[in-house]
Amino acid sequence: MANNVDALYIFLLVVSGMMTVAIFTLVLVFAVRYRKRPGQRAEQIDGSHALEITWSLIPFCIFMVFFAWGAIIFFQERKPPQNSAEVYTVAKQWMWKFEHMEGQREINELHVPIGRDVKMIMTSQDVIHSFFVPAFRIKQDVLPGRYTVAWFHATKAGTYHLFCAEYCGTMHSGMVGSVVVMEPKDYEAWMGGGGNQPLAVTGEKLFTELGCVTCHRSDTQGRGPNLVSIFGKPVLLEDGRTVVADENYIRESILQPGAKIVNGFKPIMPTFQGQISDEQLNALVAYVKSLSQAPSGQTGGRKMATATP
Amino acid sequence: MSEHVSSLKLYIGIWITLLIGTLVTVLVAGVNLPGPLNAVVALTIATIKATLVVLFFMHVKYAHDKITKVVIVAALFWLAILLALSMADYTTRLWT
Amino acid sequence: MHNSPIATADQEAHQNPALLHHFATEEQQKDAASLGMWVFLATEIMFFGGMFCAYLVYRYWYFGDFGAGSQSLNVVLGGTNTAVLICSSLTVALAVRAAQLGQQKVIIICLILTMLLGLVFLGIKGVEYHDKFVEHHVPGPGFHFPGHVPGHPDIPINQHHAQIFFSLYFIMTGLHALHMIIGVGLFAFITYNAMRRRYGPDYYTPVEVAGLYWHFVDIIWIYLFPLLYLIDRSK
Amino acid sequence: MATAVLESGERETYLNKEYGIKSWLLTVDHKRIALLYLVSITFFFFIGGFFALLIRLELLTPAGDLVQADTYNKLFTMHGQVMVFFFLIPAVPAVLGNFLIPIMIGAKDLAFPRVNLLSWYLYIIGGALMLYTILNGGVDTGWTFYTPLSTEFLNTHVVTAGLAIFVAGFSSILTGLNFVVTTHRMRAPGMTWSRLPLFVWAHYATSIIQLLGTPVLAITLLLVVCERLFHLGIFNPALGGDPLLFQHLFWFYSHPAVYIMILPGMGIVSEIVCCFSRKRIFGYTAMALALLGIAVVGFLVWAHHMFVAGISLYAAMIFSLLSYFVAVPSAIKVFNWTSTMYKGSITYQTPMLYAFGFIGLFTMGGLTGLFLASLGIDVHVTDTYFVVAHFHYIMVGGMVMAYLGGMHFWWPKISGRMYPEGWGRLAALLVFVGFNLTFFPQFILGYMGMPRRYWDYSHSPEFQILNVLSTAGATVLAVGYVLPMIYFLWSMRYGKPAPDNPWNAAGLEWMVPSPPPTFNFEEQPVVTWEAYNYDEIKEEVPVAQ
Ligand code: HEA
Ligand code: HEA
Ligand code: HEC
Ligand code: CUA
Ligand SMILES: [Cu+2]
Repeated sequence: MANNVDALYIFLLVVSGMMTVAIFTLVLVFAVRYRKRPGQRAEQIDGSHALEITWSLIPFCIFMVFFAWGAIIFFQERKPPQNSAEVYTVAKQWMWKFEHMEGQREINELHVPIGRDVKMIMTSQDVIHSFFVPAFRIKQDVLPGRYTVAWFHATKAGTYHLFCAEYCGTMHSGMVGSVVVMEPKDYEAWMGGGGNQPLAVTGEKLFTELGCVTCHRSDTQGRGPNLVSIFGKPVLLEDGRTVVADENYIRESILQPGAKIVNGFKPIMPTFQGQISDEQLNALVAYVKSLSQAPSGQTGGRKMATATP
Repeated sequence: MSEHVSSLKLYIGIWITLLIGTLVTVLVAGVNLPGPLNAVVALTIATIKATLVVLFFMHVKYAHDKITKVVIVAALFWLAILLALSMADYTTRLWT
Repeated sequence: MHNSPIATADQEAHQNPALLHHFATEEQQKDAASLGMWVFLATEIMFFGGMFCAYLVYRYWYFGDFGAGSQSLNVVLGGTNTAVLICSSLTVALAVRAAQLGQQKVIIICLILTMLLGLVFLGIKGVEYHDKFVEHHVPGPGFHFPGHVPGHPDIPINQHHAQIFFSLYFIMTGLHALHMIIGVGLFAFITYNAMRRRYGPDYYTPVEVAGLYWHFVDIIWIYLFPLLYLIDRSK
Repeated sequence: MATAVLESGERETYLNKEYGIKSWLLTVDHKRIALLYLVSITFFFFIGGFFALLIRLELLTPAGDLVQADTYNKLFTMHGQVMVFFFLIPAVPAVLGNFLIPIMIGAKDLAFPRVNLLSWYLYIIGGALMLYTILNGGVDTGWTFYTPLSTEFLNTHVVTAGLAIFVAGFSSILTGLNFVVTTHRMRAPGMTWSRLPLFVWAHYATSIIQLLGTPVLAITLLLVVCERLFHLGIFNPALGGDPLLFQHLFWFYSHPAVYIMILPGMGIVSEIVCCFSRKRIFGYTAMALALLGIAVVGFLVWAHHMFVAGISLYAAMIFSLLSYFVAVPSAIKVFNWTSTMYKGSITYQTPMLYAFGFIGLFTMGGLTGLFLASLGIDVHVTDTYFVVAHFHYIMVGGMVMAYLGGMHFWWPKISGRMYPEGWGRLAALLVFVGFNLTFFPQFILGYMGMPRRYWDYSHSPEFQILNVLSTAGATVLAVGYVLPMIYFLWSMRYGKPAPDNPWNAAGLEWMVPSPPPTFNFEEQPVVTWEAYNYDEIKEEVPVAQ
C-alpha cells in the first residue's frame, strides 16, 4: 500500500510542482518584463475564449487522473482480502485494545507477522478515534456503535508508530502505541506465549452461556435461523430487502435484533444491548464468522497491496 | 412586488382547495397503499398546496421580475443538494 | 437605462414619508423589501432543511419506530391546526388585498383574525404538548414509550429510536411555533400601525412582507403535518 | 459638486460629520459600521493570533511542557473558532465589502442600513459570548464540535461556544442578505451586471453561500446544544443516533464556508491586479462566472472531510470527484490573474505585493487541496499537519494576504490618509517570509505522519526540527502583522492626506472624495463606462508612491 500511495503522491508533487513553477515564473517574468516604463502604456486585452477553454479543460483532465488513481488505491485499501488474519480492536479514551483470533490480548501494542494480510475490525467504547499507522499509509476512524475496518500487509520487520488521529479529548496525543512487525518465526514464538483461548472459542462458550444455542441450533429445527455459513452471504429480509451478512450486520443482529428480520422468522430474538461488553460482542461475532470459514489463518498473499514501511 | 389585486373569489377558491387537500391527505393516510406510495401521495398533496400558497397568496404568479422565482428555485435546489447527497451516503453504506 | 433598477437619475421630491433617504423611488424601496423577505425565506428553508435532513435519515433507518411514534400523535388536533393555519393564510392574503384597496377597517379586522387564528394554533399545540408530557413522551430521563411497531405486533418499540422521533418532533414543531410567535408579534406591530392608518394603496409593504413570512410558516406546517403525523397510519 | 462644508472650513465627511460614542454606536451609515467591524475583528484577530503563538510555543519542544493537555486543546479550539467565525468570515465582507459595495455600485447605502447595524450587534453579542466562554475557562471540542465528544464527554463550555457561533452566524446571514438585495436593487443607472467590479461579484457569490449555508450550521449547533442539555440521542450512537450525521450537517456549511473565506479575497486581488497593471481584467465574464461556479459547486463536495470517517465507499468516490470540479474555476481565476499582467504596465506598491503573495500562496494551498481530494492520499494525510498546512496556506497565505492588500489599497479612501509605503512593503515582505517559514515545514511534518491536535509528541522526537522552524516563522509572522496595525494607526494622525484617487484607479469608489461624505454621492451617478476602463484613465495624474 505504502508504495502505491507514495507513487501517487510523487506524481501529484511533480504535476503540481510543475504548475506552481509555471505560475510563479509567469508572474515573475510578467512583473519584470512589463514593469512600468515611462511613456509606455498597458496594452488592453479583453480575454480569449480559446484560452479560457484550454485552461479549463487541460487541468480538468489532469484532475481526473488524480481522482481515478486515488480512487483505485482507496478501493484496494478498503477491501480487505479474504482470509486475512483478523484483529478485533476496541478503542477507548485513551488506549487501544487488541484481540487476536488466537486469543492474545494486547494494549497499545500490536504484534503482527511479516507477509500476512491483517484486517482490523474496530469499534470504540466512547468517542470517535482514528487508527493511524503512518508507515503503512492507512487510517480509519473508529466509531462507537459500529464496526469499521482497515487492513494492511506488512513487509518489513520493525516497530512502527500507531497514532490516534481523530481528536478524542484530553489525552488524544497520548493515545499512541506501536505496531511491531515480526519475522514469522518470532511471531510464532510470541504467539506461543500464554495459553490463550482463540477468540472464536470464547465466542462459542458465550454462545452457550447466553442461551443463543437454544434458538440457533445447528440443525434447522431452531426457532432462529441456522447460523452456519451465513457470513459474507446475502440474507433475504422480511421486508424484501437483501443485505450482506458482514460484521456490522451480525453485530446489529445481536444488539438490535428487531432492526432487520430474516425472512421466514419471527422477531422473537431478545436484544443483548447493554448486557454484553464490546469484547464479548467481538467474540460472538468472531464465533459466528468462524462457522462460515475454512480453518483460518492462511495467508492471503496479494502482491499489489503491501505496506512497505 | 406587484400591484396586482386578486379577486376575492380566487382567494376563497384557493382557500377551499387547501382545506380539501388537507382532508384528502388525512383520508389517504388511512388507506394502505403499496410500498412508499403513502408517503409519495402525502408529499405530492403537500407540494401542490405549497405551490398554491406561493403562487396566489404570495403573489408569485404576478411577480413582474424573475428574481423571486429564482430565489425560490435556488432555495429548493440547495435543499435538494443537502438531502440528496447526504442520502447518497446513507443509502450506499451497506454496499460492498 | 439598461437593466438598472433605478429608472431615471433624478426623481421628484419624496411624496411618501415612508420613503427612506437612501432609496431613489418608492418602487425601489418596495422591491428591495420584498426581495429581502424572499431571500430571508430562502435561508429559512435551509434552516428547517437541516432538520428535514436529520428526519429523513432516521426515518429511513428506524421506519417502524417512527411509525409508532407518529401514530401516538393526535391527527385530529394536528389536522385542525393545519386547517387553522390555512384559514390564517387566507386572512393574511385578504389583509394585503384590503391594504391594496385602501379598506382601512378590513385590514385591521383581517389582521386581528390572523393573530387570533395564530393564537388558536399555538393553544392547540400547547394542548398536544401537554398530552405528550402527561404520557411521558417527552425525550429525557422520564421518556417511556411502550408498544410495538405498526404492523408487527411482536416487535417491541426501540426506546432510543422512538426518542429520536420525539426529539425531532419537538424541535421541529417547537421551532415552527417560535416562528408563529414571532409572526404574531409582527402582526401586532402592524395592526397598531394600521390603526394609525399608515397603510393604503400607496404604501403597504410591511403588511405584504409580513404576510410573506406568515405564508411561509404556513407552508412549513403543510409539510410538517404529513411528515410527523401521518407516517404509516394505515397499519 | 456642491460639497458640504463644516463650520471649521473642512469638507464634511462621514468621519467628521458627527462625533461622540452615540454617533458611532447608533449609526446606520455603512461606512461607519464597516469601521465598527474593523475594530472588532482586529481585536479578535489578535486574540486568535495570541492563541496561535501559544500553540507554536508549546510545540517548540516534543514534551508537553508549556501548558497542560487540556489547556492546549482549548488553545487550538478557540484559535480555530475565533479565527474562523470571528475573524476570517466577517473580515473582508463586513469591513471592506460593507464600506465599498454601495459606493462601487453607485448607491447611497446598503438596502437595509438598520439591518446592517443589527448584524454588527449580533456579531458583538456572539463575540461577547465567545469572550465569556474564553474567560470562563474555554472550550476544547476542536473548532469542528465533533459528536459524541462535544455532546457527552466534555465538561467545558460547549453550550456558550455553540451559541456564540450560532448568533454570529445570523450576523453573517444578515450581511449576505443585505449584499444580495443591494446588488439587485440599488445599482446606479447604467451599472449593469456586466459592469460590476469583480469585487462586487465576489461578494455576491459569497453572499449566496452565507445565505444558504449558514442556516444549516445554525440548526446543527442548536441540535448540539439541545443534545448536550437533554441527551436526545440525535448524534449519540449510544442512543441510536449517528455521529456522522453531525459531520454531514457541519461540513455542509463548513466546506462552503471556506469559500466564504476566499471568494472576497479573490475579488480584492482582481481589483488590485488590474489597478497596478493598468489593465482591464483578462476574461471578465469567465472571472465572474468562476466566482459563481465556486459558490455553487462548493456546496457539492462537503464529505471530502469525511473520507475516513466511515461513510460509504461510493459516497466517498462521488465527493472526491466533485471536489475536483471546484478546482476548475479556481484554476481559471489563477490563470486569468496571471494573464492580466501580460503586457501591462506594472508597479509594485504594497497592495500589489500582497496580491503577488496571494496568487502564489493560494495556488500552493489550492494544489495541496487537490492532494487531499484524492482519496488514496487523503487516507494517509487527513488529520495530520498536512491538512493544517493546506488550510493555513489558503486562509492565512491567501485570504489574510488579500485582506491586508485590500486594507492598504483602500486605506486612503477609508481614512483619508496615506500609509507609509516603505513600511508597508517591509511588512508585506515579513508576512510572506514568516508565513512560508511557519507553514511549509508543516506539509513535510504531515506527510511524515504527525497528527494534528497533538499536544505532546515526545514519542516521535524526529518531528522537532520542523516544528522549531515553524515556531520561528510564527514569530516573524507576528511582527509582520503587528507592523501594519501600528502604521495604520500612526497614519490616521500623521499620514499625508490622501487624494481622491491615489492609485489612479478605475471604479466609482475612486470618484468620490477621500474620505467619502455620508451619503457617498452628492448626485446620483450615472455609469457610462465598462469596469476597469484603464485605457480611458489619464496617466498624467501622479500616482502616489
Ligand atoms: C479558505 C479556505 C479553503 C479553501 C479555498 C480550500 C480549498 C480547497 N480545499 Fe480545503 N480545507 C480548508 C480550507 C480551504 N480549502 C480547511 C479549513 C480545511 C480543514 C478543516 C478541518 O478539518 O479543520 C480543509 C480541508 C480540506 C480537505 C479535507 C482534508 C482532511 O481533513 O482530510 C480537502 C479534501 O478534499 C480539501 C480540499 C480542498 C480543495 C480541492 C480545494 C479547492 O477549492 C482548491 C482549488 C484551487 C486550486 C486547485 C489552485 C489553483 C489551480 C491551478 C493553478 C490549476 C492548475 C493545476 C493543475 C493543472 C494541477 N480541503
Ligand atoms: C482564519 C483562520 C486562521 C488563521 C488566520 C490562523 C493563523 C495561524 N494559525 Fe491556525 N488554525 C485555524 C485557522 C487559522 N489559523 C484553524 C481553523 C485551525 C484548526 C483548529 C482545530 O484543530 O480545531 C488552526 C490550527 C492551527 C494549528 C494546529 C494546532 C493543532 O492541530 O494542534 C497551528 C499550529 O501551528 C496553527 C498556527 C497558526 C499560526 C502560527 C497562525 C498565524 O498566522 C497567526 C499570526 C498572528 C499573530 C501571531 C498575531 C500577532 C499578535 C500578537 C503578537 C499580539 C498577541 C497579544 C495580544 C493578544 C495582545 N493553527
Ligand atoms: C429467543 C430465540 C433467540 C435467541 C436466544 C437468540 N436468537 Fe438470534 N435470532 C433469532 C431469530 C428468530 C432470528 C431471525 C429473526 C431476526 O433476524 O431477528 C435470529 C437472528 C440472528 C442472527 C442473524 C441471522 C441471519 O441468518 O441473518 C444472528 C447473527 C443471531 N441471531 C445471533 C444470535 C446470538 C449471537 C445470540 C446470543 C447472544 C442469539 N442470536 C440469541 C432467535 C434467537
Ligand atoms: Cu483517540 Cu484521539
Ligand atoms: Cu472542504
